[in-house]
Amino acid sequence: MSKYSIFSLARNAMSYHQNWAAAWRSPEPKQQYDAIIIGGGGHGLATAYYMAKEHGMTNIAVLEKGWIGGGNTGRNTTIVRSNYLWDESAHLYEKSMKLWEGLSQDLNYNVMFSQRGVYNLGHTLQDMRDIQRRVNANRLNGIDGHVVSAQEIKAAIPHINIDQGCRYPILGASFQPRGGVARHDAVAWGFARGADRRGVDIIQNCEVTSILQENGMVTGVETSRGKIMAPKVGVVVAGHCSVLADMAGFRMPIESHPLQALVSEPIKPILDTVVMSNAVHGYVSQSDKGDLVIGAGIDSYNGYGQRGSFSGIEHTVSAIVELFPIFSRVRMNRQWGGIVDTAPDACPIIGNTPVKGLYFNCGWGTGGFKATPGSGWVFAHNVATGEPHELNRPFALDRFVTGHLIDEHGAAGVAH
Amino acid sequence: MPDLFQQHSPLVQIDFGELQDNAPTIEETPFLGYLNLRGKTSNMAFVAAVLKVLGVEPPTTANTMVESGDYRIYWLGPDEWLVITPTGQAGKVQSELNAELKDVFSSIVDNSSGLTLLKITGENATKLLNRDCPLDLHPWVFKPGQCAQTRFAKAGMTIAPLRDGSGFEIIIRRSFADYIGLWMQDACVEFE
Amino acid sequence: MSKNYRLAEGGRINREHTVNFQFNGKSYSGFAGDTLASALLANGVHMVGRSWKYHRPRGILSAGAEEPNAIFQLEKGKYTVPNARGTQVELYDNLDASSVNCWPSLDFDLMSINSKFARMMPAGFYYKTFMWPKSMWMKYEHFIRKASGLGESPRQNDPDRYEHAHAHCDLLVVGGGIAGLTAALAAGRAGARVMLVDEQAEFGGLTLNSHAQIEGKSASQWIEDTVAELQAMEEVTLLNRATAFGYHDYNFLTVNQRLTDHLPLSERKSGREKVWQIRAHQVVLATGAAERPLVFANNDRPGVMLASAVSTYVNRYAVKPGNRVVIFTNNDSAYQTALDCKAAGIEIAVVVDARAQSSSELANTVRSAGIEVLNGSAVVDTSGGKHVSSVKVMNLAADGKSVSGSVKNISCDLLAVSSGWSPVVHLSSQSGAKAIWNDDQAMFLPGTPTQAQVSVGAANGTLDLKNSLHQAALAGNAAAKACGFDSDMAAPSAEALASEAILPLWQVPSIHASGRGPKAFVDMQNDVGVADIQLAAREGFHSVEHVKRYTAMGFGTDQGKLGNINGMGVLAQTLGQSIAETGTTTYRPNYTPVSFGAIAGQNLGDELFDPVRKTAMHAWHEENGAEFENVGQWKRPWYYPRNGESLDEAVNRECLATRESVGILDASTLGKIEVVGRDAAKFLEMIYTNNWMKLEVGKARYGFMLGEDGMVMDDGVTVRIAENHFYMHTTTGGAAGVLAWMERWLQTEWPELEVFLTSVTDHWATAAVVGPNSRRVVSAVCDGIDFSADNFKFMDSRVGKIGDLECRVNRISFSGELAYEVNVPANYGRYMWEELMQAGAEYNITPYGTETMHVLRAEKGYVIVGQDTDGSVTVEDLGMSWALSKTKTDYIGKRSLNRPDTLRKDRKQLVGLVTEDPKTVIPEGAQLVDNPGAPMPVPMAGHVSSSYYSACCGHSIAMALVKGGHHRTGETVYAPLANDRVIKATITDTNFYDKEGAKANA
Amino acid sequence: MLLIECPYCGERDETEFSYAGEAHIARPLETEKLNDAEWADYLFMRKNPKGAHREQWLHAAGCRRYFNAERDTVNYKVKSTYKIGEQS
Repeated sequence: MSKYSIFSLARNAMSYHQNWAAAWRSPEPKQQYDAIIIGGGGHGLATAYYMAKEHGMTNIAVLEKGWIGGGNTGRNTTIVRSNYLWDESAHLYEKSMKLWEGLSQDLNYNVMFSQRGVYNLGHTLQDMRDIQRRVNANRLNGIDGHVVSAQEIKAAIPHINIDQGCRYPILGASFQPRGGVARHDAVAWGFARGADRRGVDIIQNCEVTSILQENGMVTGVETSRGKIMAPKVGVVVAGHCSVLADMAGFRMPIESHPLQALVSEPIKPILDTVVMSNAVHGYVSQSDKGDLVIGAGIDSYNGYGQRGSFSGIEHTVSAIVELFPIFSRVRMNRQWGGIVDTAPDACPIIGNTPVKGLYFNCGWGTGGFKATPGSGWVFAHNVATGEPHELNRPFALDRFVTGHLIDEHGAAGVAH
Repeated sequence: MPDLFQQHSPLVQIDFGELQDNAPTIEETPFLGYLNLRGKTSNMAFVAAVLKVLGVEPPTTANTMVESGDYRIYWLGPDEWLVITPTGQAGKVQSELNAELKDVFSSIVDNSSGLTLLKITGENATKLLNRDCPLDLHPWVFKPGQCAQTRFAKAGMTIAPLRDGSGFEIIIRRSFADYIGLWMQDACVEFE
Repeated sequence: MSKNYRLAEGGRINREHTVNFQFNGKSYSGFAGDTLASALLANGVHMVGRSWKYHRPRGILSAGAEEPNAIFQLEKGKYTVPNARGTQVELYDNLDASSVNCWPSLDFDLMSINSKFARMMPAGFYYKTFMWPKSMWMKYEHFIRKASGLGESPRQNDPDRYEHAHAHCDLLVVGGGIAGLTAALAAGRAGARVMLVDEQAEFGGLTLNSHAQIEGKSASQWIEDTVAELQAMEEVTLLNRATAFGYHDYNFLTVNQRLTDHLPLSERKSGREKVWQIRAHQVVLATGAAERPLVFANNDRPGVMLASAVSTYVNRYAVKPGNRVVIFTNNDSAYQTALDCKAAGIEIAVVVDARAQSSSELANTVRSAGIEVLNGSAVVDTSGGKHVSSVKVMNLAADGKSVSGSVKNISCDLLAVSSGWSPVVHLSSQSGAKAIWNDDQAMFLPGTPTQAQVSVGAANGTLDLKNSLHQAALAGNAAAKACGFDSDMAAPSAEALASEAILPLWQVPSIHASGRGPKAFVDMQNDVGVADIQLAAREGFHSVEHVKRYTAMGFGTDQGKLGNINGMGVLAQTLGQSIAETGTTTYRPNYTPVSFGAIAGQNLGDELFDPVRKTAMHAWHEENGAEFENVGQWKRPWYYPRNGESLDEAVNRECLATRESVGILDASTLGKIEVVGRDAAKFLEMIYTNNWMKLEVGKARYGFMLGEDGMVMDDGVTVRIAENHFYMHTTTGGAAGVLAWMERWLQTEWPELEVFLTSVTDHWATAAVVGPNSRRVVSAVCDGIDFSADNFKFMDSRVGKIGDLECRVNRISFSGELAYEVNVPANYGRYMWEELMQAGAEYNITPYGTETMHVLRAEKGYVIVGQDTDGSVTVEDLGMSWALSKTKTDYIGKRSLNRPDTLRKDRKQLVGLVTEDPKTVIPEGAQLVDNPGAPMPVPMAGHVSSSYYSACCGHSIAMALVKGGHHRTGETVYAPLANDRVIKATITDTNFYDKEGAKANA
Repeated sequence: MLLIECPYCGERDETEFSYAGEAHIARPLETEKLNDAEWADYLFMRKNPKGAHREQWLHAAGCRRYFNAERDTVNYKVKSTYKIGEQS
């Protein structure tokens, strides 16, 4: 398979692009693998990639019930940041950030990771206390970031409304310069291509219908394309993790909710950074295509329908127009929804399960995209070695028994 | 009772006097008495006591109201009612109910300062309310004698059609009154 | 050349009313009733924009919502609107439109150089390059971004306002063409509540162009009569310029009505748009169908237009889109365009029909009108610079897979194309009915409804008038019946028209090898060509969703209305599968784009974005210069600056005045809940961590509420008013949540408990009178209470009178001072407040706000839930385990306190901090470390939750949550701040002032 | 946008309600006798099914009653609603 570069592009242009190889093969599933990853989203593909790259496991398959990247990977608002409050989260997301910073080169696939900075706005005095607390913690954890005033925000984002007379005036923000956005589909495709190059079988349209076990140990899976055996099975299915856990015979502290997002029509560049606001429930950036990409809050009810309620859209759009009154005449083009799996402490669950050889990586809630490489990296370690990496050890399922929750609710709120 | 003029309605800062020509009329009826009444209608003693004091049994049909003399009783829930009395009479009615219900599982709480009432009348009353109330207010489905608790914009309200079909009365919370008033004033720009 | 293209007569324009407008700085004129597109065409302007990627010249392609090319920036300054579809913009006086995405001008666009490098820019090329050197990506991206996007966002605030409306109806009809009108008529005549919405200014849809007869009259007359009849019905609401843009669950549809955009700027007032949220018992979708273009080399040249659009411009707007037309079709409908053109005096070069033969009545009529028809042929390419000047025609094999024979060059200035029709199944699909591919008709048809809805007419794939009317009448009758109305309207009569089968033709075979030759476009707005789809398939992107995402097909402002079906056809052909197997991408709202302002509606600004809750004393605070703080939805006085004082100066003054004499705080915002019933105390025993059974009547007690996870959730003082009657205070922000929480336990877990809860937050106005002179002030105002220290002790509650007004006075303190909270019904709140102010005047009574409140309580080490706690803090962490009952076997959250993690000794625990330099105030949110010089990551010991300068103590004070802090008194910690500042502090207990509590108990 | 039938007030718009999670999770009677895992099960573990789900709602802007609903989490259709203490 040829390497992507300006030269290969030029070379292929000469042959009218007739000779590009497929980015990944479409193999028939084998009967037996060393490991199976269920879920062909960004996290699952990254897991397979790093298992092959870091742990030399190449006889593995990624099973995807639909098309790769078709779940939350392709439905999120693509924000990447690592400025989390609690140490455990900060270390994990910062690992991810460092991987993001070399990801295009590592994958030889331009995932368009754009470090244009992320602002998390504060609208109340308590917001500002929380921002100070988080930024101070970030700096001590070696994560970039600083607190900026409303005037500094205005200088960087000329069109934002910092009128102190408005309902929830912007009092300040945290700013993480290394934060930004990436092209979500490309992340899935890049990891898929990278994994495929290393021998991983990516099998689409292959739905797992049961998890096979013997004596408390996993032995394989039954799928819509037949039985596939493996001594190790990693489950990375985001919103559907409770469904897979049910197949395996245990419950998760997870609820799946609709999370909506929307885009405007494409417009010329007007917003060069990422703006997030927990208090007024909205976040916005502008894609390289020109759309304003806007995220809403999660709907309160459990839902697998990949759609939410209009009232949520209404509320989020009000918040965006409140923050950026000039966008009032810009038009909303399209909305959609994902299924986010949320744990009680708004933190992921990564690690071993009651079934030996069966590993889960889920509960990323609204914050999964930014973790994609880091999540895959630690989970690859966990699946390959059977033991959690230090970075994901705190995110074990048993924290719900001991009470050692990592409470990112205060720091993360609804918006990621 | 202190002088009435020492009272301030929650809408003291809002003037509905100069709305657009085609806007509905919005009028506050301030300072009525409001009692939140709780009890179990399965308990005959409760029903009897209410009947004795208010002259009528509490309505058991959801989302209906009854009138009895100067009193009106709104159904708020299966064991909850709102008793509206004329100005200054809530305390008296509360005492009478308390006396009758002394040994009966019940609760009578004075909320007279916590609520106020607006009458919204005129051709565009429904239009104004449906600007941000999701309830179907059409006279086929929402008739005099009915009432409902619902929302207006981001605040709650209790609403009932007026007997004469001229519009609605809504009962809103004091701390949200200003917000609702301003919202309605702003919405009335449509009716020029 | 102006007006050259306006027909002398006909059309639905008002020739009495000339409308002047500007396009790209040049003045033109049209007529009332024109769209911007029709007016431009009437002036001979075809090329209106450049394509997104290659900056190729693009012309007006359609006459409706599906338009991908004719995208304009309307107006300038605060009224500007990006990406307006010229085909839907009604012309108004002085309209100012300009092209998007070309610089410096439409005619001479520098970026059109991209076209030269097109070969280097196949689908997804950016994923393959721009990776080296790594640091350059942000620069590359800068240029990529500059090239992206269409129009410009306004740079000024929107001068317009927007409205919302909720509506309910028995039947909602979407689409006001003849099918929609018929359905509405049937239900309306039956007496049902009907709403009919249509996106155009005039009802009638495409039939407005038609010469057909309905019920023996001209279609337009029938439409006029029907609309008039509907308008006269009391229970029928017709909304024009109203687009149903979303179909949600439970027959909830969102409709965007444009109220003023058709008016000159000077005449616009009031609301610009209204978003309707409609709940309908039944829905009839009569959304029509959109014609598809054909895909062949250089099919994007200005002058190429949908055949139906040509008919629309000719018939409805009396505009000739060209003087000599070639019609290229694979189905019957474009033959009507031939007749329309002929009637309008447009020369018809030829009808090119992909089908080997065409012998329908319509086709024969065309032939007998002397129009040449070339069967079994296809247009394979177009020529011309910025406008089509000729087309190349070749023979097409019967299966449509290859072309052969000689190339005929046919000159023309208009190419009308038709690849068949696509029912507008968007709303039906959004409602949950999965669209189903029909091979015979070569179209996606609405799927089986999952809600009470039905599609009729063209939206249902029924392209002929008679059957459409029949379906619509049936649907209207059925909807009315389902709502309890008797309805049996006969369908309006019309003549049936037989048509011949379509020859599906997703791409005209290229005479060039794959990937070579001129581009043949599928998605005109996103410059997606056949080669791009083929490349995607070759690279393994087989799912239609992958192809969409890889090529950007269907991502534009038109959401692929024109191109997607062709694209799916090309993909299916490339992969050797059927279109049914290929499937569609998902249809999602919005059908057409909707202004953000319209979705926000009135819910904006300082007063209406979110409720502003105000206390009964709010006006007094405003009159007395208070600055306000948002606490939840409440506005609370923050501080009362005098004579230009800063926050710190005002707070120091307020603190000292309170501690030295007396201060007054509006405490009305605290949540207040009456807890009544035989089991009230028993219930509180479960809700609170401490004991309540033995609390005496007339006494108050402070309590903590925990979540079931054991963490502090809320706190407050509760008074026992009578044996079975408690009066509970919650935090200001927690009030609603606490009530719902308690109701949940009562209603779902312990319904046997005899307890009623009633919120009285709004009923009571509360003034906290605080300080050594507070007793004097309250005794001067409140009668009937013995305020002596022995008879009215700390945590006692009494009822008294202010004049004739009953008041409740609680001796509770959140400041460590002698303090009384005076409660009266809120209608008298201001009266009480002024009485207290008057009585306090001689003691310099000082109103203070939340900031002083915070300082005073911090001086005493009192916590604020939500500031000193964050959902991960237990009562024990706060050092307040005295508030945890040792005797109760259970209360909410108790079990969680015995989990391994909550038993850890090194949990973060609340301590006091005193800085080395007494003047230095540690910023709230500072992190604390034991060794500020430690390497990254620096282990953190805790963080500062509250921190102030205490004027009363004469030094700064702080509270912090520190790991194992309860055992670290006297130790030193450091707060490393930004810009390398480090503050050194000593751990203390949290009580900084009047440690013995003498003042509160005075 | 859901339309939910409050068992007391009838069909109302979703915005009048607030969601209150999985239904029929009884609070254990003698909490002190539960081991940590059993307590965690009550506190945190949820069925979260794809399909039929029994859940609680509060008619927050209406009659303030909690009630149960059986709702499909995929198509969002509320099959039935019933009062607390009743069976669906």
